[in-house]
Amino acid sequence: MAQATSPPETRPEDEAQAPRYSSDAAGLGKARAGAFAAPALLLIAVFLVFPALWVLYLGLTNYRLTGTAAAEPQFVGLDNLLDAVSNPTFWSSTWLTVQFVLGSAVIGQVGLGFAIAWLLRDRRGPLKRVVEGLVILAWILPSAIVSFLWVALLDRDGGTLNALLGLPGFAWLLDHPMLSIIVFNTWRGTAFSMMLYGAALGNVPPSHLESARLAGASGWQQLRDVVFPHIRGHILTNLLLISLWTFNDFSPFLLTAGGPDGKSEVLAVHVYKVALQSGELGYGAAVSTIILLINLVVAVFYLRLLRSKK
Amino acid sequence: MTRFVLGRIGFYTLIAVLLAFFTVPLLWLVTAPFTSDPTYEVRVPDFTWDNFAALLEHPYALPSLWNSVVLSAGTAVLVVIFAALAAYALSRVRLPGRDALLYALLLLSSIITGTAAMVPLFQLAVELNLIDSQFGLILILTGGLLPAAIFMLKDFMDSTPKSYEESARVFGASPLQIVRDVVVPLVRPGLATIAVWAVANVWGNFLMPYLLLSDVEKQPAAVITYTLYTEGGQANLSMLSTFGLLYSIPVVLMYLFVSKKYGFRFHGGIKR
Amino acid sequence: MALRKRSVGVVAVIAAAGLGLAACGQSSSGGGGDAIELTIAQNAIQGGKNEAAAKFIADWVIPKFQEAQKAKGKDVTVKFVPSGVDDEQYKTKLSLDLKSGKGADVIDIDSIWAGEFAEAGYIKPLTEVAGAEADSWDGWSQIPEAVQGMTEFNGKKYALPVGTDGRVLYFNKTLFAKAGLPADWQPKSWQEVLDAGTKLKSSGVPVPIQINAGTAMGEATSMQGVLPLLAGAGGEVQQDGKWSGASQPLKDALGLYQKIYGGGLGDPKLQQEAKGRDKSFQQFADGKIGILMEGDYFWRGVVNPKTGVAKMADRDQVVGYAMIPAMEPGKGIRGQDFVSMSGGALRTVNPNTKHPKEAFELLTFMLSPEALKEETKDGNVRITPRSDVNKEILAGEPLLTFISEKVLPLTAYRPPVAAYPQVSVALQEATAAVVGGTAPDQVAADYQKKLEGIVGGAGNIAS
Amino acid sequence: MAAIELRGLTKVYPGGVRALDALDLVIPDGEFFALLGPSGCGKTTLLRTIAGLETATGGAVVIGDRDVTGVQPGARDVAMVFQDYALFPHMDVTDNIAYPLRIKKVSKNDRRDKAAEVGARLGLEHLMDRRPGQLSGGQQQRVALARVMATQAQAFLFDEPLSNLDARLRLEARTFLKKLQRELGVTTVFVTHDQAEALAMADRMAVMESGHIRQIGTPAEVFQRPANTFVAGFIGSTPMNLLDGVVRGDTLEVAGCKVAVPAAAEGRLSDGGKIVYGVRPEYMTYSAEPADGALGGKVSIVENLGASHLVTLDVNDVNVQAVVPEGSEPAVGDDGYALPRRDRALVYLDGELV
Repeated sequence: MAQATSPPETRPEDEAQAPRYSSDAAGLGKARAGAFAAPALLLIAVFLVFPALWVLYLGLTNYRLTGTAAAEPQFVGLDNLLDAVSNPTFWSSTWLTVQFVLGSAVIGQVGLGFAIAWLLRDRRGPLKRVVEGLVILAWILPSAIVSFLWVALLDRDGGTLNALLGLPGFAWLLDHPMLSIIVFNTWRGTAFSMMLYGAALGNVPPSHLESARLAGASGWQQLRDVVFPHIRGHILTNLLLISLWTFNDFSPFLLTAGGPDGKSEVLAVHVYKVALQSGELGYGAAVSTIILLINLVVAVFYLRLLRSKK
Repeated sequence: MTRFVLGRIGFYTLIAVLLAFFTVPLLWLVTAPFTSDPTYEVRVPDFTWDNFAALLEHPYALPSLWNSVVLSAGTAVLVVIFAALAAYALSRVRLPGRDALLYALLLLSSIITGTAAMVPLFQLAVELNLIDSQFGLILILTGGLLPAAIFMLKDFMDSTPKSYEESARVFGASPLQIVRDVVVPLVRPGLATIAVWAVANVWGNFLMPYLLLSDVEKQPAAVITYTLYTEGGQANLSMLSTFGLLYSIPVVLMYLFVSKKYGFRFHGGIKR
Repeated sequence: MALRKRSVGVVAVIAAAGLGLAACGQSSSGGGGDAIELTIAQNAIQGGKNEAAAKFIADWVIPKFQEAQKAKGKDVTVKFVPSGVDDEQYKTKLSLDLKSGKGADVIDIDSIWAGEFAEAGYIKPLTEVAGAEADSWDGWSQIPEAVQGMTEFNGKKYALPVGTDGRVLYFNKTLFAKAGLPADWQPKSWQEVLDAGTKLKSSGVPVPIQINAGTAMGEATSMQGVLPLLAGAGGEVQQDGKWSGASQPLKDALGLYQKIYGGGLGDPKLQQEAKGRDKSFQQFADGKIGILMEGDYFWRGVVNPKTGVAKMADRDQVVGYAMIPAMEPGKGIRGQDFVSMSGGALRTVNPNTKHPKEAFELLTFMLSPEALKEETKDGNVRITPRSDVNKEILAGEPLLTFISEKVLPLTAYRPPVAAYPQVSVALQEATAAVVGGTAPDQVAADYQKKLEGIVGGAGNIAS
Repeated sequence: MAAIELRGLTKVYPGGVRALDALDLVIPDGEFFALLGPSGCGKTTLLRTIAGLETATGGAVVIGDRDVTGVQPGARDVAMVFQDYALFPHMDVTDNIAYPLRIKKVSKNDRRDKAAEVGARLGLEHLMDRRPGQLSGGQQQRVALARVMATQAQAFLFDEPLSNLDARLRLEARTFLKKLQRELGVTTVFVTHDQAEALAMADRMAVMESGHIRQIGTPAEVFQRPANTFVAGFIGSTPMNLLDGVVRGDTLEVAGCKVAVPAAAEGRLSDGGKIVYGVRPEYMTYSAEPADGALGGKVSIVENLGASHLVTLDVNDVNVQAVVPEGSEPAVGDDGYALPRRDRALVYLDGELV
């Protein structure tokens, strides 16, 4: 009976998630879990939460990079927000952003990424490595370089695409700016979805797929009935992150500079122009706040969508 | 049988289209550096090394690549370690409001990577005396990347069977031992993915390094890339393409190394 | 890892507070004997943007200045802080540095930023920072009034001018010959420019006239496009503190755009491309553009047979240049027959510096005739602010002499105020709309509406 | 080696689910003890509480002479085999077996020697360099066993150790496991939902239902004399006949027939009382001829059990089953009579054995 008294941390409050198993498999306990999370949370608090709240505050001022408003910024309340929503440029930017996110993130990156992961799921060997390697290359190359690649590809006169298609003089970036940046961003970001779905598909028990195949399920039915239920969580994570990043992606600026005439000025580019080029930091921060709110709505929408089917 | 053949044909057609889609834009990067006076047109290069020779004489180009390595490796290491610990704790111990907290942090992280955050981040760095310090920049970049990293890693952690840890626990392993011996190896592909993701993010980041590092000798390649323009803002394509190629090689090597060593997948095999 | 090496940091904030009180700068901060470290920041970098300037500082200014100071018994080390980024990014960085009481001791800025920096308190009048020497500098006498004007805001000098430039019409003599136009072409009105364009067009020149338009070219549209045209029609963006709205000169300027791009004399697509200006250079070099409105940088840096980005081996024979005519003779600003726009860089002393006197000495040192001559030798010729130097160094440079002697006397400058960048964007948008087919009157009205939002209401706009 | 004792062990999950309700249980040293019950009965919770993976809400767990209720799992000196074996996929067989020793800071060489020794004992010599993913289910199970053996713990806990094996392998593993446990003599608790497994392997067993132990005993006791109708219905590869009946003097009326009161219940029933009459199909004597005290009816189904047949009789609309040896099976539609063995028939009053 040497250890009749128990050490305090061995009796954590019941943390069981499901009634059957405690989720705290390693016996971490709240105190130690806190210690594990502390470094990350501390960094986040100092370098993320604090400045982010500061940005939200800036959105309520008329702060500018230079000029009198830089010396003595004034609190203007919701004026910036109201200015934004009464500005047609802002609304066209928002609409373009929605197209951009839907086209390049949800359909482009998620769709293509899943398709590649699915096509290559049972493959080994050089073909898979080459395809995956190229897709990932597009993702890890620095955007400063990538923008040049795409200008070279889509250029009106010497562009590779026009040379291949035999369409000299076709101005992709001018006549189809949104299509261009959507395809560009699909090219750029597919790797992340591909990797995530590749890992997720590895988790789908082969036996489930086999039984579906035996039951005569078509490819699509297999996906719908076996694969999607298994990777629903991954889909949620992926959609959430990809949409969030795409909303804030500023790299279309490098390709079209928001042009021609604002026809590809997505919100992130709008903020860049407003904040960096015009120095209107207060207004830029307010638009950032609006982007945050839109992202919030999108996140809630995804959560609802994927939870309701559970 | 015909269905099978058609399927094969369809498969290889798709793969061919994909390969073309992902290869064609890269052509410029592999031809322009070897061309004497590159334009935006992809041409058969005349295989000159002059552009590389010119780059070697550039006083900041090669050192800046090293700075990029330092910044991205430092950030990736911090992100992976801190995110792994936090994601593990959050995955295994249910704290009230955990999910809401994660979502909120994720949303805030999007603000901090935007242009509008540069003033707060700059002034914060000034206050904390982190201006012109690579370490300070690493901390700031890490803070911005952590929420998404935790979010992704938590997914990986959630999907590892808990019996591994319970098993180790019954054998007497401490929580840290469990993390080291069991959890980390199990989610290693996830960690590798996060590391590559973090590196890719930092590797291309221009604005923050430029604003926070004044000393050109500390600035990463992304900043130096932006200097390869003329007084009037015209791109120096021979330098840019050449530097772009060199700038791309380290990340490609890193990817090859990581994917060979760790793969980007979960260990399969154990049926559950 | 590396911590800050420079001592210009928190200490400088305190020093700055002290300086604010010592209004006339009699304080003896940085007295003799102590080691003094000065830093100098420019948007220039070796191996990249403005390389020559960066090299000049590293190879000549720093050693010579240190030597000169040593001769005076002062131990001064100078360090160069290079940059090589877009002007907006450089400006952002400077603003953040200056706002936080940091930054190099000597900084280069675009003359157009002077007003907004002054308003924000980022820079201070030179006499406040460096003392009375700033006014008594002997170089001022060599700097033309107009160029001095760039350094002033609310009547006070905030900086020394580093250089200036001017815009002209370039034309391709080979194409002109084919179209039956003279090699010494000098149009006297817009109509003559259009006529030349028409002739070029019928002789098969793909792009007869390129006058920058649209937002993609950014400030290049304003400086090499709408602003010279506005001046040619007798207008200015801002006059006596009031902004010009949908004025007749603006409508005239936009009307010319309409004639060029609506009449097939220009390439509207090129104006929209993100890299359209680069392309216009390339096309001019390739003999596809007849007439191009550009600054002297085009001559020095673009078609320069040795170092240009779009080299023309036969530049001196093929490229002609002419002054930009007013709409009609005498219709330009100040009743001029010809017009131009000029910008330029300024160099000033950071109000946060610990060593304002030495910093100012460095400023004047770099603008001494010897320094300017040294800087502009070996093919780096540019128009310096000093007439005495210009006479000497521009001798072998026909275009720069042309600009210095013919163009600068009639040039105009942009208003150096914080709202200007946004006004400029609005002007660019206006040109884009005209090129896109909207009627100039309508565009001018839209511009006025936008202007009201930018400058704070109709009260700030001259009718 | 040590005995395991549970005193009033209670586990209540947040939300009020009472997984274990004041359980008392003693498992003597060296015993092979089975926890049997349908899913959700609390058997796995009980095992995990013994292991320390779940914290008891009340009561005590004593292993040997040590109260380990509040002790961390790793300090309880027990070893556990999980249902999915929990073999570390990133370690080869040797490292998996040696992992517990690594935690105990045994030197690398000693670890490898021990792993090789235990592995050899379980016939794993040629698999020591493989990873779990490259092993068959049976091999994985043996590695998991080897790993607990290497710990030399006081007690082994097996959570459904055979459920991931296919049927054939399961029988082999059953024999193997029982033999191994005999040889090692380590107190072993194993959880199963398969009553045949429990009957075949256990020295003693506990049948659980919703957090309670419904019966403890040797397999023979539990099979022959289930303490209540729940156990009676749960144990046995063919379910026991549990027929509603009424006491009529010194006989019972069941399904409209008169049957004798079982020997054990004689004199303990009151006239007119409602009872449940239980008899296993194996303990029925079938004949085509009427017999006194037999349940008679029409044959409705005949199922082949291999060496015997299971005959279902429709006795006044009540199904009664009897096992008939091969060769004498009736045809569907025949009249048939099933006579319960009096010494094996049971009577349940209010669900409890009389």
